[in-house]
Amino acid sequence: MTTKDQSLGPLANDGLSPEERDLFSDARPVPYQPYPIEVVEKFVNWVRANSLFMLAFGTGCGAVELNPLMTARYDAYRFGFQPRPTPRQASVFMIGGYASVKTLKRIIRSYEQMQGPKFVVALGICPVNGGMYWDSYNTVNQFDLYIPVDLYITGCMPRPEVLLAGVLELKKKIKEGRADGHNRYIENLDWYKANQKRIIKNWDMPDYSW
Amino acid sequence: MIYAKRRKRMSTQEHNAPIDLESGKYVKIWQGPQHPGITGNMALELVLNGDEVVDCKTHVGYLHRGFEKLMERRTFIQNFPIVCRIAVPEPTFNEYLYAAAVEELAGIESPQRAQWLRTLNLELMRLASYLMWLGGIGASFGQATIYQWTVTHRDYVLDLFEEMTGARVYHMYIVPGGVRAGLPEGFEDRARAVLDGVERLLNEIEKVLFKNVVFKARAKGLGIISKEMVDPYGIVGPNARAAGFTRDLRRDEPYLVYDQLDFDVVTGTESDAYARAKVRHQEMREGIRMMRQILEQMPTDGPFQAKMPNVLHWEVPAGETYVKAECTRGEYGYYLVTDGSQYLRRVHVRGPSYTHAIAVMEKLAVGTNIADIAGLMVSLHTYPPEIER
Amino acid sequence: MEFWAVKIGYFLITLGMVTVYGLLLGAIIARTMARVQGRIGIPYWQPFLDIIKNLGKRTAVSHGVMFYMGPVFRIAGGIGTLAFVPVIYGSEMFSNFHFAGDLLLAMYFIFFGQLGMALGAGESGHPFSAIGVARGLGQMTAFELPFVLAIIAVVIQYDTLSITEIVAAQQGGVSNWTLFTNPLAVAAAMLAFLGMSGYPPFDVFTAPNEIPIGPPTEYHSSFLALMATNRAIFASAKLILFMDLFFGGATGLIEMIIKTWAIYMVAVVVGASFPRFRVDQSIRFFLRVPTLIGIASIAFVQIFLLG
Amino acid sequence: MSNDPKSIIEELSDHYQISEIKEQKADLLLLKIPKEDAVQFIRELRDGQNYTHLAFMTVIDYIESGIFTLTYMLHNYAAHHNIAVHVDIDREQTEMESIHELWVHAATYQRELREMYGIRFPGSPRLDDDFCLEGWDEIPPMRREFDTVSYSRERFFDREGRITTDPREHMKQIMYPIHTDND
Repeated sequence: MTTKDQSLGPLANDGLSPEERDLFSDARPVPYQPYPIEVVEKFVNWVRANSLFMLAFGTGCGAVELNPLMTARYDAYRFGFQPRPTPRQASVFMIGGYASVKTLKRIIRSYEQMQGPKFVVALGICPVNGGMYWDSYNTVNQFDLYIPVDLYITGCMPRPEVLLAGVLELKKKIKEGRADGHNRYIENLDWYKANQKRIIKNWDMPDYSW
Repeated sequence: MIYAKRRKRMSTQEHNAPIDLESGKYVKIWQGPQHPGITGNMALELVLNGDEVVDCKTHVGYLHRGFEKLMERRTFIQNFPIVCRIAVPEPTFNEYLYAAAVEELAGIESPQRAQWLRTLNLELMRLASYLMWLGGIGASFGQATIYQWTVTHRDYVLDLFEEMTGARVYHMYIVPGGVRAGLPEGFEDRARAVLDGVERLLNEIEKVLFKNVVFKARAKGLGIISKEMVDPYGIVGPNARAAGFTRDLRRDEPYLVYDQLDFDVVTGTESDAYARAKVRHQEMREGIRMMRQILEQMPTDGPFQAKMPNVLHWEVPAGETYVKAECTRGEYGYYLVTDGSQYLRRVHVRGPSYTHAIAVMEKLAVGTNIADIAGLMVSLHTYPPEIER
Repeated sequence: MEFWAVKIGYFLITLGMVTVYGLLLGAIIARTMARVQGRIGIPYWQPFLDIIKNLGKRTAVSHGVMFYMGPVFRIAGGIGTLAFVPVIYGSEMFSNFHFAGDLLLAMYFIFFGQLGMALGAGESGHPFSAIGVARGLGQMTAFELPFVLAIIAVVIQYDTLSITEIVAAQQGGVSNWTLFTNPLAVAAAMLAFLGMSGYPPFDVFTAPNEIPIGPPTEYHSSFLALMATNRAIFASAKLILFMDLFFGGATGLIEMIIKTWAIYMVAVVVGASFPRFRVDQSIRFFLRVPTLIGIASIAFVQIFLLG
Repeated sequence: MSNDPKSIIEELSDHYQISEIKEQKADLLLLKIPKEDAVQFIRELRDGQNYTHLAFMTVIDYIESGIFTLTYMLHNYAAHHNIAVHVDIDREQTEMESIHELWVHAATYQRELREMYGIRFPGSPRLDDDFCLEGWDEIPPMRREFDTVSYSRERFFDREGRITTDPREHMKQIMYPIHTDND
């Protein structure tokens, strides 16, 4: 993998053993550069907003309301919102609720494997401030310390109508070009990584899962 | 037939030989936690020889919130809104069991009408949960249409919940001492309409899914639980009933008003994925029959809440108890220990998935085709949140 | 020289038309499926948006040259199939590069794309891709057999390897269609078509509940766009081939659209109401009934039509 | 052999040192058994008395008396009766005989107890594999001395603006504002 921005140097990949280190890329991710012509960028943003491939990760309770969202009652397919089973092809990451520390590790890996521009939507109150589990020893209280969240849909549970409203809100944000979590993540990669490593004690994966 | 025999012989051979991953003969793959073919948020670590699974390890804990710890530092009434969060698709059973256990320890008797309302609530929940499960088994065998139909109909059941309790998923309806509210006007008729709709859907599913040659070819003979396996593995509920055991807590140890209702305990004989699906399908019909009786016989007035002590200073006397109920997966239980203070000493939630998803799954997966793992997993009906709480 | 330039120009027009039609058909099919499930479904223009969006996504992962070549092979297979199948009978513009043995070449291209895809997906190193490829190739070899048998029956029946001549022989009324002159061959070929189209019960190679999406697991952004385009071209090319061989071809655009849509609906109706076979079951299925029907169709041709 | 639970216990009392027998309700009997005899006693209940179903096993932490009380909940399907077998073990010497040979799923419970309380069950399969936690380096979290609130504050940071009130004080403010002793 080639890297363009070498100013900060390659990633350390401290968590890997020396023989494993050769197997993984240590390149830094590069921020997304918009198209030079503004109209093109606007058009592409409009298309992006209307073709949302969702990667659903049922990390918690919130995932249970994704089922009604995709079926006859609410039918989010109408808005160009389709489930996609693999991170590589998805553009929206739906995180279904609270994340335990163990899940957070998987969330990070799944998120990094997605190809940019990508957007993160977190469901429920728990990702915002811990919700019901604010005092639990195993659930994360503030999601945006670890991955960049573009949209929170709060509630316990968020109803499908709210999810639908959230989808429309996300579309609006993408159209206006305000959903830039992907770039925030890359530009502040070291800060995010430090936060992640502080709570994930057995960090045995590459610093950026390409 | 010959093929099946040969496969069996092969799998026993493989099982006896130690699995050497370095030999290049095996592939190790992970199903989950981010995988559409897994129920909830858990992972299977599979070792494959060709298409056949030779070793399966389950990994749980992705949903661990430390509920039992959190409940130890909340007062009795503070616990009531959080218990339902333990199992997402079936919160009501948690509410009922917690309420029943606290009532037993505190010596509170809930009024008769509350018991009927609780039974109705539990049976509706069973219906909703089974509908989602039927969709799951359809989807895991590639029948997305069934999934769409059942999840839509589940939504109509959730509408009833919304009328009854004010919430779709987490109802927080069954409080210690009774229930939170009575039924709104005209609820019975709307409930009957929904039940009729679900019954029509079940007839259609009978035609589209259960009589389908492909579904039969896939599900018959998949994941057979032998009779000898049931007790050592602690298999309960529909999984045990499909193996021919007539064990149903609703009939064996009646709680609430189940002794006043007329219903049959459905059993199967084949004990494969198909039989398990069939048992659940039939149980939904029994559940609908039960709910029609409830709607008919339920007292329409009277108190729905017992006189409660001031919940802010509620001290439950020291003691311990174990209450259980038949949820959609089998015996669901709450074990409560109190020490006379305002807080619980210990609570343990016994979920049937605990054994179904770990010990049973690891046993049944060996020798199965990799394509059937998702179907097998769904056919056992497991919810990870109740394993790790 | 000028002749070839005109031909290529005509072909490009056909290609563009078929791509648009294939994408629209995909949306129509998705909406039909949604109707069965009680939904409204995706908008008609959704496939176009998906392709543009995927082209606008970035690629940061590489798995080697062969990985890049997979979708290219795939689309080459799609375009190649289309290039030798006359879309509309009697129209110079839409008859493509037809020649005396174009049927063989078209058949070759049908399988070429899938093999190329298998090589590319295998290179990605994802175990689910590898499983998907193994399943896909296994199933392909199985449905190839009844399909080829049906084609042999048709070739013997019309005594030609040229698709145009086969279409010509079916002109002059519905009763001349292969569907009615040789129903056994059509039955065998349509069963094979179910396997080709990738709907249940024969979609185990992309089964999302088992191996997230099979061979394309690692493909993303522009690769995915290329593959989506190919799916449209390839599906239309296959449909047109089936229409030419078995359903009397088409003499106008409207006729072509109606016929291909109707052929596709067979796969969709079956797909909406069936779960999926495991790969060993589907292979056994294809090697039993459809193969026997295929053999019977050749015997039928030999004994009743020629004998 | 009688099916009545009381007579079963009386019968078994000849061989085992059963104490603290309490009938909580018609279908639940609590009793305590010394640590050395426990597994043998459970085996006897399973094989001899038809208590073939292990509903669950768990631990109660009595930190003030320095013991862990293990609870095995056994069930008899024929008599529809539960027996909870309590076994006291020392809080410092946390080791207990494994029962994974009696019930397969007991191994999972023992894995959980090893992780959540630090109790060791020698011989139990996969005992040291992570169960729910990953990379946990504190004292086992379910022990009563582990403070989950301060741990959560330290590690996961409360979002600013979140207000936590003691419900009792809060309700006093709302319901009986006159009686607050502010003035």
